[in-house]
Amino acid sequence: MAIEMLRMQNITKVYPNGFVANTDVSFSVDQGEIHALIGENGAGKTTLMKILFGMEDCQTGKIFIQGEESRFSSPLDAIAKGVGMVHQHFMLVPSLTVAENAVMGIEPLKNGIFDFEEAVRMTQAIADKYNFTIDVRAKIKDISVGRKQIVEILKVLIRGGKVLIMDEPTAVLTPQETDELFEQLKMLKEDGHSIIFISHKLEEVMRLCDRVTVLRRGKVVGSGDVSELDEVKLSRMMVGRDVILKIDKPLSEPDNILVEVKNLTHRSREGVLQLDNVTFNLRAGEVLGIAGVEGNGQSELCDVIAGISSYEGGSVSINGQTTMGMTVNQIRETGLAMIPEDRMKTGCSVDLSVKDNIMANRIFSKEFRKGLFLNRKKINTLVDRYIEKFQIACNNRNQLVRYLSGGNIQKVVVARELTSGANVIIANQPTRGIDVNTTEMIRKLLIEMTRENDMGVILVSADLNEILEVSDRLMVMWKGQIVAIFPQADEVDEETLGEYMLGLKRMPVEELEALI
Amino acid sequence: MKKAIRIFIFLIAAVLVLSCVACDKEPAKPSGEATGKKKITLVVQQLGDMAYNDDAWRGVEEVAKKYGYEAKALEVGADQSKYGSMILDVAEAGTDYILTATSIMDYAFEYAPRFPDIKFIAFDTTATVEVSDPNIACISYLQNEGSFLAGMAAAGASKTGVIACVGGVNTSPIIHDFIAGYVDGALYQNPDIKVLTAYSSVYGDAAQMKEIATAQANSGADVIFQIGGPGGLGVFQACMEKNIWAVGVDSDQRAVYKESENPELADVIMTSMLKKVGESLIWTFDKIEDGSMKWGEVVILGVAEDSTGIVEGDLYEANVPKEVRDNIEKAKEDIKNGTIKVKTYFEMTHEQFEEFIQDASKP
Amino acid sequence: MDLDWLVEFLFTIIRLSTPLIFAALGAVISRKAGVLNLALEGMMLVAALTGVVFSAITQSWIVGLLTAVLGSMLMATIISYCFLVIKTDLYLTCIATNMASIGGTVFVMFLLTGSKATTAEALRSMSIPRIDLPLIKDIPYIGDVLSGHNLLTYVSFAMVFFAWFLIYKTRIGLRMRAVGEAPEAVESVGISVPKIKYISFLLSGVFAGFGGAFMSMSYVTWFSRDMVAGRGFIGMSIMNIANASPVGSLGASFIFGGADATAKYLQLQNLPTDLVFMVPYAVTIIALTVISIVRIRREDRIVHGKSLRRKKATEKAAE
Amino acid sequence: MIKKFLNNDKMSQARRVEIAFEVVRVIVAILLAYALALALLLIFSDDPAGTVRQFIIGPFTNLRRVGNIIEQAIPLMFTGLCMCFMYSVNEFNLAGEGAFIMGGCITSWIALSIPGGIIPSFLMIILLFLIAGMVGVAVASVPAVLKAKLNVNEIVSSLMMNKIMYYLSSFILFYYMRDTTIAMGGSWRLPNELKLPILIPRTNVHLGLILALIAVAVTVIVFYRTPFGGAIRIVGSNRFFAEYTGINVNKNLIAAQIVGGFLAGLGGCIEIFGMYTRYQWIIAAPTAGMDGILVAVLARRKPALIPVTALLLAYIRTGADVVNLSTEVPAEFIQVIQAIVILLVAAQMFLAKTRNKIIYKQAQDDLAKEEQPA
Repeated sequence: MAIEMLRMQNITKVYPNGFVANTDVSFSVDQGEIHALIGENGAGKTTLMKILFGMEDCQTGKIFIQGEESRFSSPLDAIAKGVGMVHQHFMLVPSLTVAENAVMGIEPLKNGIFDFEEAVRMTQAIADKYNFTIDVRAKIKDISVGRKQIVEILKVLIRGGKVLIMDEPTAVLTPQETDELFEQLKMLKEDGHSIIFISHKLEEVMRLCDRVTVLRRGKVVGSGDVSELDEVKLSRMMVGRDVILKIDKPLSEPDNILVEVKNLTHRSREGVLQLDNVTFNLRAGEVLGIAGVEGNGQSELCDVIAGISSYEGGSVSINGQTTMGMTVNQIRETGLAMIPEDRMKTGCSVDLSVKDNIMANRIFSKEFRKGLFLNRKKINTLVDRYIEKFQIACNNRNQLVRYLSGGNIQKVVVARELTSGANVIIANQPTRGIDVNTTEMIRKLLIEMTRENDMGVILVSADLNEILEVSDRLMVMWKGQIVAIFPQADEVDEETLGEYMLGLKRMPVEELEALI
Repeated sequence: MKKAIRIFIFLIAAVLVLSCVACDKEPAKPSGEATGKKKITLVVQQLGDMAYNDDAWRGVEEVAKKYGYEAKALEVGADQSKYGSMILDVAEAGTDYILTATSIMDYAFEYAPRFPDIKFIAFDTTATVEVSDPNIACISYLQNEGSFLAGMAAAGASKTGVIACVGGVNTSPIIHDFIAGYVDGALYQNPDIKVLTAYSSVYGDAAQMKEIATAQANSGADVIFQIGGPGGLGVFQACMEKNIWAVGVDSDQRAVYKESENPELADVIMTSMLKKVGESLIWTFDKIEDGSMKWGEVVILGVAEDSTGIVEGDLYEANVPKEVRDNIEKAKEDIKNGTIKVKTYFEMTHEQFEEFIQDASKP
Repeated sequence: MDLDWLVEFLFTIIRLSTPLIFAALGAVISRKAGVLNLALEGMMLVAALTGVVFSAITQSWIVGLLTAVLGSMLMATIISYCFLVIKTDLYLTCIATNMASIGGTVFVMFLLTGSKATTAEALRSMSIPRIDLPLIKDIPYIGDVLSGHNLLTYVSFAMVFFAWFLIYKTRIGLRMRAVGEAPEAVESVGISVPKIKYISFLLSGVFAGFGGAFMSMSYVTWFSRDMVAGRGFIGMSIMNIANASPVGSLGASFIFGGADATAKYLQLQNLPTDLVFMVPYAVTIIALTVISIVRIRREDRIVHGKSLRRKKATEKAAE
Repeated sequence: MIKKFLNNDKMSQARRVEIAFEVVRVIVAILLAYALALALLLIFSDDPAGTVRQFIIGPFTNLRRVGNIIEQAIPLMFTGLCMCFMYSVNEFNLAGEGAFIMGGCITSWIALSIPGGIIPSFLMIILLFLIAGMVGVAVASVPAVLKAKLNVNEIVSSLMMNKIMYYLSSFILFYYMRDTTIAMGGSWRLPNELKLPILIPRTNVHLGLILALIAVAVTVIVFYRTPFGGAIRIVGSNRFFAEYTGINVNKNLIAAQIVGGFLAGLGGCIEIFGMYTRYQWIIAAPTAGMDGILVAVLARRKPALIPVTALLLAYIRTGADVVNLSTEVPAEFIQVIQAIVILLVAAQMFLAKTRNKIIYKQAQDDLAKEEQPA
């Protein structure tokens, strides 16, 4: 019989703004198990974990660690009891080294002074123990996303953490990195650690976890051993109905060229070559998927096309107009819209209302003006229509975006960009970290737009499923170059794609040219 | 907007409620009525300037003691837009005399006709100011005359041929007038003297004035005249460190510091230029009491009236050569009888003034 | 003669820079923890007064210096309480405390001495001694520039090193830098961010306390109304010019002290006073501008495309 | 009224509780500050209760004092609005103070330089307003442009700018418009026909009040009803987002600060021609710029609340003046109390625990209601 490691009982949490995040939630984790906590965005998973980790307090409920009732008023208490958390957004200080980040809070001292060498030694010891390969003297800003995740785990282990909370750890990882992470997690499990694994990706849950608890709207709607459940059952629990994970799409009929990118070259502010001689076309009526391990130039490509970043060589033309020297707004006026990668940072303003956010890209348009002023009536009707059409769950159009859930925030972004009248849409990670329902809706919308309105979509995604599912044509980027083009996305399998993505294989230049 | 209005209404309501709570006592009656004493209200920007405001308050307190008046000082602060209503407040609250410093003079003039029973006395004005109402009197000090003598003494005592003065701030015409007289006097005593002039950028910044005085001393100045209220202390300290002489201002500063907790500062003050603001107020009330006060005029006080001048103490005697002292005595007479007309800032443009002091700083 | 003048001038620069170094370090240490301390002015003012009062009572400059620092730390505590616990706007808190300390110091001085101008008449406070550096003082010229300063001047140089050491070599420094850069990261490991901010503010108070003590116990030996006269704000500007580096602040303090000393000597040349007074401030703006241009140039040199595009864009705009 | 307000269906329950609580909180904060003042006064004042009473009700005891509140609030409104614009794009540009001083200085100089009668006074005053605004624009744009183009810290450059403007105004005053017959640093008397008319007899409440309220209204409209306002709010709330949606960040950043500078400059001109007989801000520079920050922060950066907070600040200050006038308490003590009042009013977490409890209870009730029919 497994030993119960921790139990949360009857947790209820109300935020100061009145939002009820958890209602009477109970769940438990055994020693040496990986327990999945799944649910849509806004279901209360993260809040629950923050309570467990002492970052939030709750109004009612109890927490037991190894049978002993514990009350955490700060993460320090939680850490002392052996609970550690790996956050969804990395909690690392970029300019400090791996070792310094790892020992933050339990810094070794020598004569009252921080002992950096001891910190390095401590970190290295833990890394060696669990077979993590990492340069502990490197600065966080210089290492890859996958390594950063390792640092986060090191942070927990170095404190002697027994319970590891992983909040959507795979969202930012490549398939290979994910595999590596899962191996390491399994090793930790063998070592007697308990892991709480938060995810949207049912496939991963099935692969990795022992037990699963499903949350919906702040309540527990089911739990059980993974071996007794399947993906369909789980997704039904999560959303309350069956989700069609396969999208039926009509055949694409590529038409005239909308975007023409030729020999595009771009360097970062630090002088690193990020786009290396990129050439491709986007045609009307197709979704062009761009696959690649994050950080291989996909985001830079989007930013350069949209005019956020400049380019030093080559050319970009949208609807026949070359964009050299144009401002972002001028480029948008040529018929471009973009769903940015990070909805919180660049996709919306959380301190403004739904209405302001939807109007952001057309605020200077004559269409919505009455004399000098904004035509409020027209704007209000329009915004209300979009709220309805895109099923944005909000109190009213004046509610601040801050109070919406992640999925609904993304809906606001999508509503704004898809209705801007553009015929070229760049969608950079359009469904990252949002619930299944919204994901499905956005994917469908993107396909629909190309088929019905003769638009072209450039889709960048870390989610291979999404890329394969939605794209008509597919490109792979590696180190700022295009290394493969597949005219038929549905004929590619994940394994092949992975090899291109990791730079193990690349198509010869002639072959690529022929495919452009 | 609705929210704003609501908050405001609540605020007012709260204040009213609170005031009722606090209203347990009858409001105190103006004490003047109860005691039957005459009231003097001194309206100044701020006490603690160690210059004419403080001196005036000293004088007013003296008057109050001497004639059994009741005295109150009102500090109106720096916001000049409030002065008018402050004067009105004072006048309406009932007082017999309102004494104002020069910066508040405009408002006294404006409201004087409305309060014929109240006498307004504005001190430290210019000699040329026009007085129209019979309940106003202005007192103007010829600080340039006193400074003239200080300049002569400084030039006479200087061994290096370089003397200096530090203005407390460069935005006060009165301070400019001090300097005009000082430079004029120095040149009168010794046409070859070099007079360095500098100002502090913040009134009362002793550290800055010390820095300036030190710089002047480094440039060879061996007598420094300070015209800077509390900042002048910095000049004294600089002089102490550099072992040179300082000239005090407004009152006998050597006597003041002799009595203070820091008597060593007194030992660098060779002499002080006197303005006697406080005493002039006492004289004024002497005249009022004996009925000889003339209203509706500007009272001009200078060397002739012995209101401005210099302290002739032991250090003065010891360090200013005899012939210079004689010369000063003669100059006093000449100023009285009008033979010497001391330069005044109020008859120059600022450009002329700058030119004048610039010429004096050249060797 | 000329060389003597130069020696005096350099000596003046060092003296003028001392309070600015303290103020700048105060700004640096709080900036590292992500807090902009606009209240240095008030802190220094309170320190200046407490130093004078307690040194006068105990007749010991050491006690005076310590109490000055304590006074400033008390201010830091009050400000920290306001903006960390009851969550007032930081800038508003600082402005309000500056206001309160200008009034409050005069008020306390009035209660103690009966004067609203200075404590010089009523209190005999102690001054911090001057130090002659052995050996160095015998070097011609250099000795005259470097030796014979107030103890606190040397302390200020030591403080630069101390601040650097504190920020880059100690645990609390590590945590402060982390808080300034990624507060959520620090919070996630159970370190209280407000506590770190509070500590950095207290340290800022310590530096400001020394600065205030220098004003009233070294520069001059009494307290007078509003005697800090904007030096706190200048310290903040210096921190900005130096990009929050302690050593850089030392250099920037000298630039500012130099501009100030130059202005003093320019006045002796009888240029229009108002224009001379502008010199240190104009120098600051120009220094900031030049530093920024250099920085941008350097980046542009790396990213040729950027300058190319910017040029084209301006050309286009010109048409 | 409160009940009706609490039952307003348009708002969520939590929001309603929040607003009602906010009102209570401000009142309690003020009361607490006064209580603190009372406690402190006990130490050295003979009549602490009387002093506090004067502080609280003094400003309402006669018409002129009420007038004083309004008069003082006028420049505060302008500089508060100026700071609203600066804050709207998240810039801490403090050049409002320099703009205010220069707005007053330059227009006084012009009014004194142009002989009367050449331009009709009505036209002249409008011209002066425009010039003052443009002067403010010039002052505020220096830190704004330096920040936008060269990333020069705007707090530092604007503080330095203010100092430079102060000395420049002193230079202009002494060289070009000094009244040689007065003993203080002041210009010649400003032409009478250019004085702004008084609105309320027996006070100095002048036309500036109406102009200030118009400025508030215009600001509110600009903020919420025009494309420009929308753009600066987007830029201010999230610069990256603005860039991604094609809004010209730098242009709007500078534009917002320029508008702020315009208002501050205009405020300076209106203050001079409304309240003063000469230009004389050299003895002590007005602190309207810094006060503008207080007003804007207290108003939570919302232009519609600016008149309220400007009046609140003016009320506190008038109370201080009354105390200074009628009691022996030194003026400096009042400065301390004033700071305490401001801090407590601005404290967001003050009584927050109580508020959260109420909201939690409310949410529980809501939850119960929701579950009942199910």
